[in-house]
Amino acid sequence: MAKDMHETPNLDELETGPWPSFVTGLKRLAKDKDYMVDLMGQLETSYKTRKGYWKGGTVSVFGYGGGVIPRFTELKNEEGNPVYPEAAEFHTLRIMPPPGMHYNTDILRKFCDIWEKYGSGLIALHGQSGDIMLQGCTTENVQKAWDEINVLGFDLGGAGPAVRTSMSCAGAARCEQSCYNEPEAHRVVINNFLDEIHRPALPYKFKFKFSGCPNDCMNAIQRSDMAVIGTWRDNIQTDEPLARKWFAKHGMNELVNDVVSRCPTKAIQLKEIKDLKAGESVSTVALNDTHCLEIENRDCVRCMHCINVMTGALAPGKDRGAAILVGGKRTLKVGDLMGTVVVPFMKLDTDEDREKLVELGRTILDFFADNALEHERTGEMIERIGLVAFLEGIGLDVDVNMVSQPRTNPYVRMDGWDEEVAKINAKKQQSA
Amino acid sequence: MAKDMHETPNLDELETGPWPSFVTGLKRLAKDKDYMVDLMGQLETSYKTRKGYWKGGTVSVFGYGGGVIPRFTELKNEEGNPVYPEAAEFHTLRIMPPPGMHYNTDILRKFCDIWEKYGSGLIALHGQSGDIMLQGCTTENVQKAWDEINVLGFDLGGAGPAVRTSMSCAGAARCEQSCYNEPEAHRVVINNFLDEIHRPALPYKFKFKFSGCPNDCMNAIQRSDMAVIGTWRDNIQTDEPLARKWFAKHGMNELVNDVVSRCPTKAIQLKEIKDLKAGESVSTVALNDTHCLEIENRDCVRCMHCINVMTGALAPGKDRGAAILVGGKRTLKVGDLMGTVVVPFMKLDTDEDREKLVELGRTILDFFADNALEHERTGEMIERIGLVAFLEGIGLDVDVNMVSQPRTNPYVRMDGWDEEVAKINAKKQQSA
Amino acid sequence: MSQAQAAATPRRPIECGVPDAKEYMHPTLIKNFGNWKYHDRPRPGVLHHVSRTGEEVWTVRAGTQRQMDVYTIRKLCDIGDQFADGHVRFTIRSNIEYIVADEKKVAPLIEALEKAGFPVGGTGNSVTMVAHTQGWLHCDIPGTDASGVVKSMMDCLYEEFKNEEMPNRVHISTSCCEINCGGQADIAVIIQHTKPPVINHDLVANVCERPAVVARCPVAAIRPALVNGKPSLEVDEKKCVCCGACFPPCPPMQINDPENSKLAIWVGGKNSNARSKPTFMKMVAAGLPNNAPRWPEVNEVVGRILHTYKTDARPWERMADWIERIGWPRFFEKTGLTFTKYLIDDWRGARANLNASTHIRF
Amino acid sequence: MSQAQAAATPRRPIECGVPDAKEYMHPTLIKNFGNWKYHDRPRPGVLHHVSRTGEEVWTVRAGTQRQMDVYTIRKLCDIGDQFADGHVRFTIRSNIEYIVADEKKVAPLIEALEKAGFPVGGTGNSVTMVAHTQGWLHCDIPGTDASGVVKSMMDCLYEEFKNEEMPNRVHISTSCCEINCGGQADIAVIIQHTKPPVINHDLVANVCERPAVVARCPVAAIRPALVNGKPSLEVDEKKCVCCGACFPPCPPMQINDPENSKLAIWVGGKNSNARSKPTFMKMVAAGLPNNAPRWPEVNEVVGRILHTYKTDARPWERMADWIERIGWPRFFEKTGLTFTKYLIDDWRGARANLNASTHIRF
Ligand code: SRM
Ligand code: SRM
Ligand code: SRM
Ligand code: SRM
Ligand code: SF4
Ligand code: SF4
Ligand code: SF4
Ligand code: SF4
Ligand code: SF4
Ligand code: SF4
Ligand code: SF4
Ligand code: SF4
Repeated sequence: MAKDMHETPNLDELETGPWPSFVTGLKRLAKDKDYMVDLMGQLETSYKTRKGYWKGGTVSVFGYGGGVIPRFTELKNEEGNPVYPEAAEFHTLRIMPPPGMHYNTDILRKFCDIWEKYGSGLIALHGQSGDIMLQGCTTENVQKAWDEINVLGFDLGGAGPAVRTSMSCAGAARCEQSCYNEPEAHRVVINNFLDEIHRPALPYKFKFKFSGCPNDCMNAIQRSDMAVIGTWRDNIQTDEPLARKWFAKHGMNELVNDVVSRCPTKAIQLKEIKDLKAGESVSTVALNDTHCLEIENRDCVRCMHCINVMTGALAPGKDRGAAILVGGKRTLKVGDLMGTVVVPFMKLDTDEDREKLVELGRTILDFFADNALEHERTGEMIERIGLVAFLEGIGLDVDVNMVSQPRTNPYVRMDGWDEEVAKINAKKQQSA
Repeated sequence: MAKDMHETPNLDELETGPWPSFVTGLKRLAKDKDYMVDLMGQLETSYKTRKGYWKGGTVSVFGYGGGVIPRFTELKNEEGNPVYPEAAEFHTLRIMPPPGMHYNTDILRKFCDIWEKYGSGLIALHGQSGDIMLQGCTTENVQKAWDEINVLGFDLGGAGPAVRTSMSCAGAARCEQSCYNEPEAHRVVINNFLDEIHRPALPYKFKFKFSGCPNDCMNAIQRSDMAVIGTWRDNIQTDEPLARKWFAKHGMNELVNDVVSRCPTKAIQLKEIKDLKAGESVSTVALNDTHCLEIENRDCVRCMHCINVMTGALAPGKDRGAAILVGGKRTLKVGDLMGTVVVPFMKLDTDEDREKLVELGRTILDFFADNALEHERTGEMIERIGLVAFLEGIGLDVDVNMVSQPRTNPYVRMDGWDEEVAKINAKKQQSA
Repeated sequence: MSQAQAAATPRRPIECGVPDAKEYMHPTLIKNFGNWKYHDRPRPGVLHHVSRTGEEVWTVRAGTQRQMDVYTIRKLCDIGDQFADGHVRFTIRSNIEYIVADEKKVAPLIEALEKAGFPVGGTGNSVTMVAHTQGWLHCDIPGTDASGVVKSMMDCLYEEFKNEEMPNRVHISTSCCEINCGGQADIAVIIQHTKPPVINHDLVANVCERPAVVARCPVAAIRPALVNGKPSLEVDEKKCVCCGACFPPCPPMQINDPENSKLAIWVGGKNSNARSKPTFMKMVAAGLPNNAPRWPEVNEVVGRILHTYKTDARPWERMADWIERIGWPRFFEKTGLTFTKYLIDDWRGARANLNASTHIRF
Repeated sequence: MSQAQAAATPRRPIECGVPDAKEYMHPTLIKNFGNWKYHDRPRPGVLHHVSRTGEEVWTVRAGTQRQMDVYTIRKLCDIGDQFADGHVRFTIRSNIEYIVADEKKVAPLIEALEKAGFPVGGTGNSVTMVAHTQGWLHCDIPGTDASGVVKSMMDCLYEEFKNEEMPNRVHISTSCCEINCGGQADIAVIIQHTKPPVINHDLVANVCERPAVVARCPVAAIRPALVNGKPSLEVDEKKCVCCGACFPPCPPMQINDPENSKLAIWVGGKNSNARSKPTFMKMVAAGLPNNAPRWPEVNEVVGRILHTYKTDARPWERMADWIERIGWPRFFEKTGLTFTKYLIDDWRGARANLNASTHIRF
């Protein structure tokens, strides 16, 4: 088709410079689509007036309540007609990606073809929650596009007060730090909450995120209601050839300044081989014939730093699993909240282990659904009712690893102290 | 007199053991005073029943509203008469001590004589706020005792919603760490607020405390509304003979583990003399012919640790003064509050300097009187209105040393940003 | 009930959920799944992972604009087919990663990508791609654009993306409103409104669920009111902190303003647990104009902070670690930014951000 | 209007305020005021300060019971006159200090003090005298005694007072109610009530300013109510945290209970700025019986914590520094104390005390 391009002096400036330009992409699409000609018209207007012109509404696909973000233009002329009529509707379909965002070119091309056919041809890889965002579609075409995507084996993501699309890191597929099977945990958990994703009925959004180790490449601690972050219980593993190789390359100063002195708990020390300390909680590895590293694993807080610097020479232990943190969110209304530990460690090796993870998620989600106020996130809820009330609600035992320090105020009713102590000691003896 | 002693099996147990026994003292007093015989009767009852039996009331001296803590017994028999009638009244006079709590034996003996004559003969040296507590006096004798004490040159302390008695550390009188004249600052400040001490009319109590350095031997940061804590602006001073002496005695391991590695900001480093760094913000001192200490004073936060360990070898700078912190209190109602910095540094060398300190105290006290709710401490008030509102109220400029970090939330109205920046830069240029 | 649903013979969705990643993973990744031993970086933009079996993969990472037209995606696919076994993955920061099992394929792949205009880099201690949000292009509440902001920033940071010259990895985010979908980062650029919402009282009654809107305000500045006869909402402008939280649920409470919706800059957010615990970012500059299409003032400040960090921080110090060491007074001194009263916290828990000690820097 | 004021010919007070310390200071202190150069400790209980002029003073510190009868004070004065130039000072912890300018006077002074039953010590890295409050002897709201608690503790800690064998100085406080006049300390023993106040409704109306009392409650658990016809106050026992804040302004709200007013133990308070910033103490044990006259259960726990600290901490680590290094899981493990749900903060700002990281100890 052949609608003339609008003048876009502002956008044009964003074609200069070395970084790939989305404007060049928009123009290319506009060549064949009046839809995009007008989209650029509205966007250029926003750049001029510094105002946004989209409003929401309700558009969904048959059988689902969420997953589509409807956009209708508010940029109207005196008569109340859209100034850019072709682009009056610009909805987005949120499609859940494969864990770790792996693709082959074949599937990507299929997405392109479908979106060229029914949509604007503009795709975001990916949204900040991880969705493949098929951006720009008329109300009429939403269902059609969806029908073809769905049969590719992909499903709509979350929007509104629902469980949201999730993300997992590269992890076991391509990372030596991985402490559990992230893609599988991600898939199993999310696919057990599809009803909560597709039919928004929660007090507010709920996000799962999966990082394979404490480096937390998915920002899970800060950006998810339930963060599954890999860690390990036993001693750091060592590899002497790689340690010697690293030391030969980097030398003593880097070892001391970049590794030893940056350990947050001084758990890692430089020792002469002759005064090495033994013990079942100690990891050691030789750097050359005189010096070695000694790690007191009981002081190690699994921060990852030394392992990051000396990748391979040092590695997470063998007894791997994940810590669960609850309550992370961004800033709206209360200010940012980080997730905090509710399960210091759980195994995630087997299907049974992952089943337990799903059950935990279910319990937490049910508690959230029953106890959160409207538009209240898990972190806000926990802040309101207190962590202990939350733990009791979901049936988890308290653990000192859940706190950075015990209370500094006396404002607690504690006439149950003796019974609590008795209970805990009884449990200890059983497990002992 | 000759009232028989009551049975005191519980108290008797507190005469055993090596630490000086207050019970033995009470018994000695009871030898001559039925008053104390009955006091012991009531105290023994408390030990049996685990209940206290004093209630307050109103007793004061002519011309003052506070300074006396009245105590009337609540331990009555069926007829409603005191079970221990002689000790039915047991008031305390709070007397302000000399700064640093220095005495000669002559003045102490005078206190003893007066209190033997009019009171119980029981004296606490000192109360937690610093008062000489003359404990145990009838309503009738309060004025008499006071008349004789007052002429010794001592005055009543604070009680109730008033400025309270203050404390200052040994300081300049006997401590090499002293950064200002504590006893003089203490005396001048307190003696400028006598009306507020003697005639309680504030929303709640207000405490000043004076510590000569950041070791804060007076716990000023946590136990006073306005803490005056000594510090310095220039470089740490060094003394080579004492440094060499210390090193010769303690050796390299102690130097590294106890001094260098305990510096909170790594401002102090062990260096070989040959690669010493020069510079106007650097302090250095030789430990032997090869090694020395190097301190980057711009990184030093004046924590005192290295100076404490190597007293004399290292010392506070020459440009000394004090930091002012506001808002410390104990736990009631809101939980403990520490004072926080409102003046990072002020000189306190001259009478004019101390006059400025008094003025600052006056301004803060007036603001407190006008803005605090009933029974609200300064710290609670600041928490309620925000530090900035407080600073503006008392006319102090903001300084980045007042925060541990800038805000982590966007919840502030900031349309005055540009003007603020302009103002601050203008000021900078003037002072430059 | 939308047309979409009314349309034609409705098809029940197949609730298939998330596909199995192994359907799309590079075969060498599947073979060595969970068995990687270590990695290094032969050059910026390239990761070299070695498996316990001795097998190796090279990952070539390249930057994209995230908001991609199908032609760009197909171009990336062509490169993948020609040079990289037909497999790709994307990172959380919209970088594309090609994984190859043969070292010989790395150089030609890089050449092809650069020729096609996709910078290779973003690994290790580089400045990687900015976390990208929606803005004017698609969101219903934006104060600015996202794609344009990111493009103009990455143009400035192009060399830093392609090289690894920073003390540690640098993660930047932008956000086109105060909600900040971009999240915590070493440096964040976020809209900061400076005036209360302008209310179109004619619309409130029909468009807004008034109690819900009242409940959204963090400072309880909104109260129901009758305005010229109509039920509407009133804002106590003394209380209002201009956060914009009332705008999404009530569009007639227009918070965006071409002049008064400014940009603020935050530093020191850290999500990783490496060394120190995760930290929130802190606001360090504000009042920057929303100067489309290239936001030069914002880029100047970001550049200045990055430059100071680059020259002053020690190896492996993230932005937060560096500032923790030198202290906030030095940070403002070295960056030449101005500490104002607005940066002193007065929100709940504010006391934790005040200096409750005599640890002072002169 | 009290009798005291009515009495005889009233004398206007001389508002003299605080006397000049120099009237009472030892002359050598006055001579070298502000001119001290360094100090050392020749032995526990003795400080040796050297002035820039080369002059020296020796300070001998001895413990007292604080609550002293005039005979005890006179005995201390006699010793001062005979052996110490007639000057003394007291420390913030009720220890007495004799200052002498002549080293030869130190030994006889110590001998005289010890003979008279005053232990010499409390300096440096010893356990010094407990910060002492009032309790049953004089206060109007105490849950326990102070003098007896302190006496029984110091009997147990006698050797630790006389020697300097701790990693760093140890400051202990006790408090006979939750208000804690004793303040922050390395170890604090504080009353912790476990049942809501028992209200004598007949008295409330006459004795209590009801609005003021309602305002005192930190959890808003008190509301005005009519109880059998009389205006009184009611406590929501679900909400009540048994803090006792309502008791001082309203004695008919009896909070003290022989059985249910327990003792809790806190650790890690630090006021000094040395090394780390000042820290608040944290609750680590509770439910200990108010077992007058010697509180053995309390002393057992305090002893255990001190013993663990003594054997495990490194030189110069205060209690707080030590725990910071070994971490809370190890602290509870090594002391054998039990971490219960009651120790998890749920007060305002509680989130700051939760573990917002994966820094975990196994
Ligand atoms: C599209 C996306 C930004 C992007 O361009 O990538 C986005 C866009 C919006 N976010 Fe977001 N958020 C997006 C990821 C996030 C994230 C990041 C994450 O998920 O890891 C966060 C921070 C984490 C969190 O959940 O707190 C985030 C925190 C918010 C919030 C604040 C939530 C809070 O409790 O603080 C809102 C406001 C709300 O939910 O009411 C919000 C609301 C919105 C809305 C729906 C605005 C609104 O309320 O109408 C935006 C729709 C824009 C549009 O037209 O598509 N968005 N939002 C991201 C979702 C794409 C995807 O599905 O992959
Ligand atoms: C006597 C003394 C304890 C002692 O034996 O040494 C004491 C005793 C009382 N204090 Fe205290 N406080 C004493 C120093 C302190 C301190 C320590 C200090 O001043 O450095 C504090 C902590 C610092 C602070 O001010 O927060 C302290 C914090 C309190 C509080 C809680 C204040 C708060 O805001 O948290 C109260 C309750 C109140 O004020 O309502 C209180 C109230 C009381 C009352 C008046 C109880 C009452 O409300 O009726 C006690 C009178 C006891 C009596 O019969 O003499 N006392 N009180 C101390 C005063 C002696 C003196 O004048 O030298
Ligand atoms: C590909 C990616 C995960 C994914 O599945 O998408 C990833 C992959 C790796 N990360 Fe990451 N990180 C990725 C986002 C993150 C994020 C999240 C973010 O970027 O918003 C974080 C948390 C950032 C924060 O703290 O706010 C993150 C914090 C780390 C760290 C900790 C850095 C630190 O010292 O604080 C490491 C460890 C290291 O640097 O050696 C790490 C290490 C790695 C390693 C080296 C792990 C490995 O052995 O493979 C991977 C190569 C990274 C590289 O660039 O050299 N990754 N990494 C993400 C690439 C983003 C990008 O395109 O630039
Ligand atoms: C006499 C006294 C001040 C006074 O005028 O009363 C005092 C005097 C000295 N203190 Fe102190 N401090 C005194 C109470 C305190 C307090 C407050 C308290 O005890 O409640 C503190 C704060 C405690 C806290 O942090 O909670 C205190 C924290 C220090 C410190 C810091 C210790 C640390 O590492 O945290 C030092 C530095 C040191 O130990 O070298 C110090 C050092 C000193 C020195 C060495 C200063 C000097 O060169 O003269 C004095 C001799 C101390 C000694 O015992 O060896 N003084 N000192 C107080 C003696 C109390 C007692 O009888 O035991
Ligand atoms: S989170 Fe850990 S396991 Fe996952 S990619 Fe990052 S470093 Fe690897
Ligand atoms: S992983 Fe453990 S040993 Fe290594 S730096 Fe972190 S805390 Fe120290
Ligand atoms: S506070 Fe400082 S100056 Fe005062 S006595 Fe203690 S150490 Fe000396
Ligand atoms: S006084 Fe300064 S240099 Fe010395 S330890 Fe403290 S911060 Fe470091
Ligand atoms: S940051 Fe704000 S404007 Fe930008 S996408 Fe998120 S919600 Fe929309
Ligand atoms: S902008 Fe924020 S503070 Fe102002 S009224 Fe709206 S929600 Fe309340
Ligand atoms: S702690 Fe409580 S009981 Fe003890 S003196 Fe202070 S106020 Fe009285
Ligand atoms: S004891 Fe404390 S919480 Fe309970 S009613 Fe009284 S003031 Fe309120």
